[in-house]
Amino acid sequence: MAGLSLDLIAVQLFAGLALGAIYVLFAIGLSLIFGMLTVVNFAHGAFFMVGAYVGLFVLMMGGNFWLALVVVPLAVGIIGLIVERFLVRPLYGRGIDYPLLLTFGLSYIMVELIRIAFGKTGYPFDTPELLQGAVDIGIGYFPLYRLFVLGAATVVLLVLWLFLEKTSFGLIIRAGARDPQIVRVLGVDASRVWLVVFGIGTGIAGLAGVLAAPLQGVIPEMGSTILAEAFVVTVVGGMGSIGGAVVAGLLVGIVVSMTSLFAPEMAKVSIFALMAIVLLVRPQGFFGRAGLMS
Amino acid sequence: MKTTSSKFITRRRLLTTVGTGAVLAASPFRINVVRADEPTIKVGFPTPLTGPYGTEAQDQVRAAQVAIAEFNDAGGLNGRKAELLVRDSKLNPGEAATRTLELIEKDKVNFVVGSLSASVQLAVNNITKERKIIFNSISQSDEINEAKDFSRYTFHEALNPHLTAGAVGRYVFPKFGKKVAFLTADYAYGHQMVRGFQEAGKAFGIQTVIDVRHPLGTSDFSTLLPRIQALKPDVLCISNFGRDQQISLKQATDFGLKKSMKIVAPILLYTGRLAAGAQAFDGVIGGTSYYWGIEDKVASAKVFNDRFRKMNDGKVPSDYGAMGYTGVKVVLEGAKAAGSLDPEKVIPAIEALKYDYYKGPEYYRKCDHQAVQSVLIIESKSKPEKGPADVFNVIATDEPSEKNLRTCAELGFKS
Amino acid sequence: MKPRSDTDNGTILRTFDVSKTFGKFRALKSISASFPRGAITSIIGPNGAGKSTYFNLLSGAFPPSSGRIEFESRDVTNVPQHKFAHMGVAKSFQITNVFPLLSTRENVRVALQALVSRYDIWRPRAKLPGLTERADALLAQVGIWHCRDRVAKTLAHGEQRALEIGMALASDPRLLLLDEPTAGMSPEETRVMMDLIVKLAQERTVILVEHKMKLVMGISDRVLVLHHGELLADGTPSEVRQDQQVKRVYLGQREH
Amino acid sequence: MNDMSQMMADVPARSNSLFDVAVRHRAVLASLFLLIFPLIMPFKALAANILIYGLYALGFNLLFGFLGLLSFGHAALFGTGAYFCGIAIVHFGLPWYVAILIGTLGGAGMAAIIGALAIRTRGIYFAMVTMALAQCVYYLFYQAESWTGGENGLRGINVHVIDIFGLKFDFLDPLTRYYVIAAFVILALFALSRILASPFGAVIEAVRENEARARASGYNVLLTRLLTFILSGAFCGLAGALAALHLSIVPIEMLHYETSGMVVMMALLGGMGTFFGPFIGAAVFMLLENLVSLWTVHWQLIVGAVFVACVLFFPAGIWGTILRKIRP
Repeated sequence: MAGLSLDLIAVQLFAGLALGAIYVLFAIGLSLIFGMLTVVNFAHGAFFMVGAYVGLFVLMMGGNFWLALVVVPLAVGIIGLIVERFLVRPLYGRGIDYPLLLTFGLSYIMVELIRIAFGKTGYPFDTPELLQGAVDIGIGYFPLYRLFVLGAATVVLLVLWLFLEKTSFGLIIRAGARDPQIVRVLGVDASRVWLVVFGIGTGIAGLAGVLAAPLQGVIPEMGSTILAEAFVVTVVGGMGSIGGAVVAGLLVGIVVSMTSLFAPEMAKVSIFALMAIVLLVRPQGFFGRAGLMS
Repeated sequence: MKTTSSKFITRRRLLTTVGTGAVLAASPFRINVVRADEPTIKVGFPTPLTGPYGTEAQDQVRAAQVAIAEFNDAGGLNGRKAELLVRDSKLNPGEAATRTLELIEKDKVNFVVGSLSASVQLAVNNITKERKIIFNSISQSDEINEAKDFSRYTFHEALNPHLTAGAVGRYVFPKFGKKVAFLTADYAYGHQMVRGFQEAGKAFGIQTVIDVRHPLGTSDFSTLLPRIQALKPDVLCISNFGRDQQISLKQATDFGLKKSMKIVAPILLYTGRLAAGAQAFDGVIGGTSYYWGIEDKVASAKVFNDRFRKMNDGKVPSDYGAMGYTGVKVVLEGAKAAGSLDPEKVIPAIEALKYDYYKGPEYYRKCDHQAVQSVLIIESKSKPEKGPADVFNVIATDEPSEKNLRTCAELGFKS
Repeated sequence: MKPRSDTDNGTILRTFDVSKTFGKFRALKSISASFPRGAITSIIGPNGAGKSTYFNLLSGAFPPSSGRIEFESRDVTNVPQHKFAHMGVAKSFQITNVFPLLSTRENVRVALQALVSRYDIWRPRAKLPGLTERADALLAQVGIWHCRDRVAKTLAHGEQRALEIGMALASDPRLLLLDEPTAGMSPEETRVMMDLIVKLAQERTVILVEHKMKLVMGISDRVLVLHHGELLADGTPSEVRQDQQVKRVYLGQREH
Repeated sequence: MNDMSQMMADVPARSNSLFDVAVRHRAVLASLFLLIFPLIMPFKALAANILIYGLYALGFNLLFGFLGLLSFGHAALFGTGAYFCGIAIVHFGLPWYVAILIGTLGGAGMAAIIGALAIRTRGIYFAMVTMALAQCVYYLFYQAESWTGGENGLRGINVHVIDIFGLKFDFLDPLTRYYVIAAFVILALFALSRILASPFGAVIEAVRENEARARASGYNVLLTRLLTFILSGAFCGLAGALAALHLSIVPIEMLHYETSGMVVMMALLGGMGTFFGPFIGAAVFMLLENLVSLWTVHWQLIVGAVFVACVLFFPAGIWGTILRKIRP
């Protein structure tokens, strides 16, 4: 193999981690929603895409990237709230198939609405000037913006962790993830908890979308590729496990980067092979609860 | 921002529409209602209106309508007018094949023109050649020229990868160096582009340092680029298409690759450049079949551009779009020359055409019906100067010549 | 305690030192026992004694963590559940377990069919000879023939339990395992069920798990008492009644 | 899955109401309908496609509707059937009927492989494992370019004449082509109707209704699942083979996970666990797509909205809802 060096492998590993951070950021909302609501959100990719477009809209209206980072999760989260309240809620208690199918159809609608509003062609989304260019990270050059995304993902995870561990609402959510009955026993309006969780999950997806926009531009179809990857992350980590999503996301990033080095044409299928293998050996994923959803 | 929300129609209205069987004229891409008097000449036009190349497809339809209008304004074929029957192939070969069957079996079209993407064009070709209908393909692939897929009913107005990559290679390699790296979408189109570059490069003694093949539809190249960067090539040929091209160019820019190597793409897409922005494409050299900016030098381009602008609110045609024009024009002019719609008469007529419809002289090679034509070598501007459509500089023209194509024997034709 | 040294003819089922652990929890600790053919043996014990775990091992729902199980002198320790029906062992579940959307008769027909045709994808099932007649006979035997055309989930609780036993009888088992057959029943339903069990035991061996000690003393030939996963006592009802340890456990229970 | 199971007691019983007679002769009635079907469709090739996708959905429904297992990897079975049939003709020059058989067996064989690996998982995990394995199958066929044509798809499945017992039919004629395909679909309908009415059909039902009880009754649940998956694969493989013959090409998109998702939509739209539901779902789905896409390029909006409405308001699907209304 030409040009293999330790430095390159180190850069490659780092690139894998940075990529994994994006997977984690995207998959975490999926996992949260599944863990709490047992809703397999097939529209998660669409929320991601809408996030990028809302960011674009902020720029078009004369706002800047930093404003977009604030507006997007709020706006997408609110869309999420509406979706939960009016579309997903009537389906609770009807098994996992119906919410899954509903969100599947919903993703068609969201993508098409964006096409109608913004057209079929994609738009460029420039990297904010402050974060342009590549910097030397000791083992090689790496785009500054990717480092920023890595940092942003860490911050989001930290905030989410603090929210879940240190607030009383977070406690209810954690309890509910273990046993949905408990929430009712605690005398909390369960439907309000579901609503908020769905909002948070989709809000983070939207944030991931606007963070990904400077990496790849925006296009209505951008959510569909990453959705498959996020499912792999969620399933490998164990559906409903947030820690699992973090570990699995980073692992998937590294698997992709290592296959990219040795057999790049297999980069895409490698993650599905990983998922198949993990599930065959450990059907509930790394940190999933056995028997859930069976 | 383009808003087309007026097309949004409520569900009840849709049901009424379907119920009464009336097809509303809500979109320019509806079926034209057949006029009762004289049977028109029907040109079937399957194209991916939905999907990632929807913009190119719409442009193809617009350009094709220009050709239809010209033909009809000039009196048609002894007074018989032509009409375009547009069908959405959804960029899916199965859908394209079904739609082509509809066009042939139900609408009884005389010709089929169109397609975008190699797989769709080969699917349509397989249907048309079985049914002895002339098909003029306006999308790139090398297979369609080869004896296995070719038939005498098959024409190929578009460039092919061998020709495009060769032309770009002949321009780039002597100027920018011999160490060449490839980043290639892992499918036939990408492989053929690489083969085209390498064949052209032989004359210049190029050395391939690596050929990284990425899966089609990759949205992140960050794990593929460090390796290429470490190898320090003089030239990086990125052979992919559409969104893959936009993302890979954008991310190569982010990784700072442009500082140490010249980035080259066999085909630089006009719409791709608009979608990805100037920054990502800045300084990238590539080939194209057509760029509207040649109108200063090529008279036919000026005429075509003006007609197109007139019919489309002053917009200029894109590269792939423009081929919708020639693709349709060729079969109609062939019919006119033959004075008939009988394919057996139209085929020799098209084979005999020497035409200059929009970009300079062209003709079809006898053995594989490939349009022998020029390839424009373009470089992306760092920012538009004369309006938003001003995105490329034409820096060279690879003149039409059969010797730039693979020989008929190489394609499997027995002489 | 060692299993009694009956001849194999006299013993239908034996367990040798079977244990079961779930994670770190030891649900059963090294139980050895034998079950006499033709008798009614009851397994009793307070909540959490390991009765259900033991029952599940006996019926093959899952294998023991260690130890061995023999049915008619054949090692069945790791035989999968679905083969038990074919060996002549049938069971009913603790929680009602029927095919809810099928008719009562269809429930029994499906159970009967397991012995004659399982993988035939071609012949019409309506043409399998005698199934409907046998289903009706079984429904009559368990006293719910009058419900034959009703959808199973619309039956009363006691009727569903009876249906379950009817399904268990479909394989004409030599050994019938019943897990708390009277759970949740009214006194009247309980009496009917007990009569049924006694009647069924005339032709086959019955092992039943029961929470209510009083209920089984009258009908059982032998009683096993489990406590904290261990075998506390094993003998005739009167022997067990006299057992000091059993008294302590059960009296202790009552005091709480 | 209670909502779906409600209308599943779909077994022909011995009664003589009009409804029951119709149920008993459902395959015959369907066959009669298929004879006039192409005449009421916008065009023949669409009618044939509806048959093919209807059969694909039927095969999927055997697993999802009747056994209760949601697979997101059925494209692998459909696509394998198509490729095997196509490869038999293009690379081995075998006659069309042998190719159809090979395609059917290919679908069943692929189901056996995927099933053997996935059958132990359940619920959402089963859906995900089948999806992952189907992606691996996609990749396999994608890379085997010399056999499958890779991204370009397999071309040249050119059957011009269908020869049955000395009778020659022009396969390029749209109506003839439709009837040849319909003949196979009708055979499949009879086969499926028989399977559902067979003893094994009762086992499938029993396993769906109550796994533990089925096991205690002496049924091998895993084997039943695997066999049902393989049968499902055979139907989907046949559908794929017919698709290959119909369009004379096999696009790689047939193996794409969107093709897996589409069949779920079709089954749900029509009514899962009903005999005709998936067929009706396929017909409605494709007609809707066809009609709406003639009228606007934003057809996905309408299709998505109809689908969402269906999930919310008609969970039993179109046919399931109709059945509820007309069942005595």
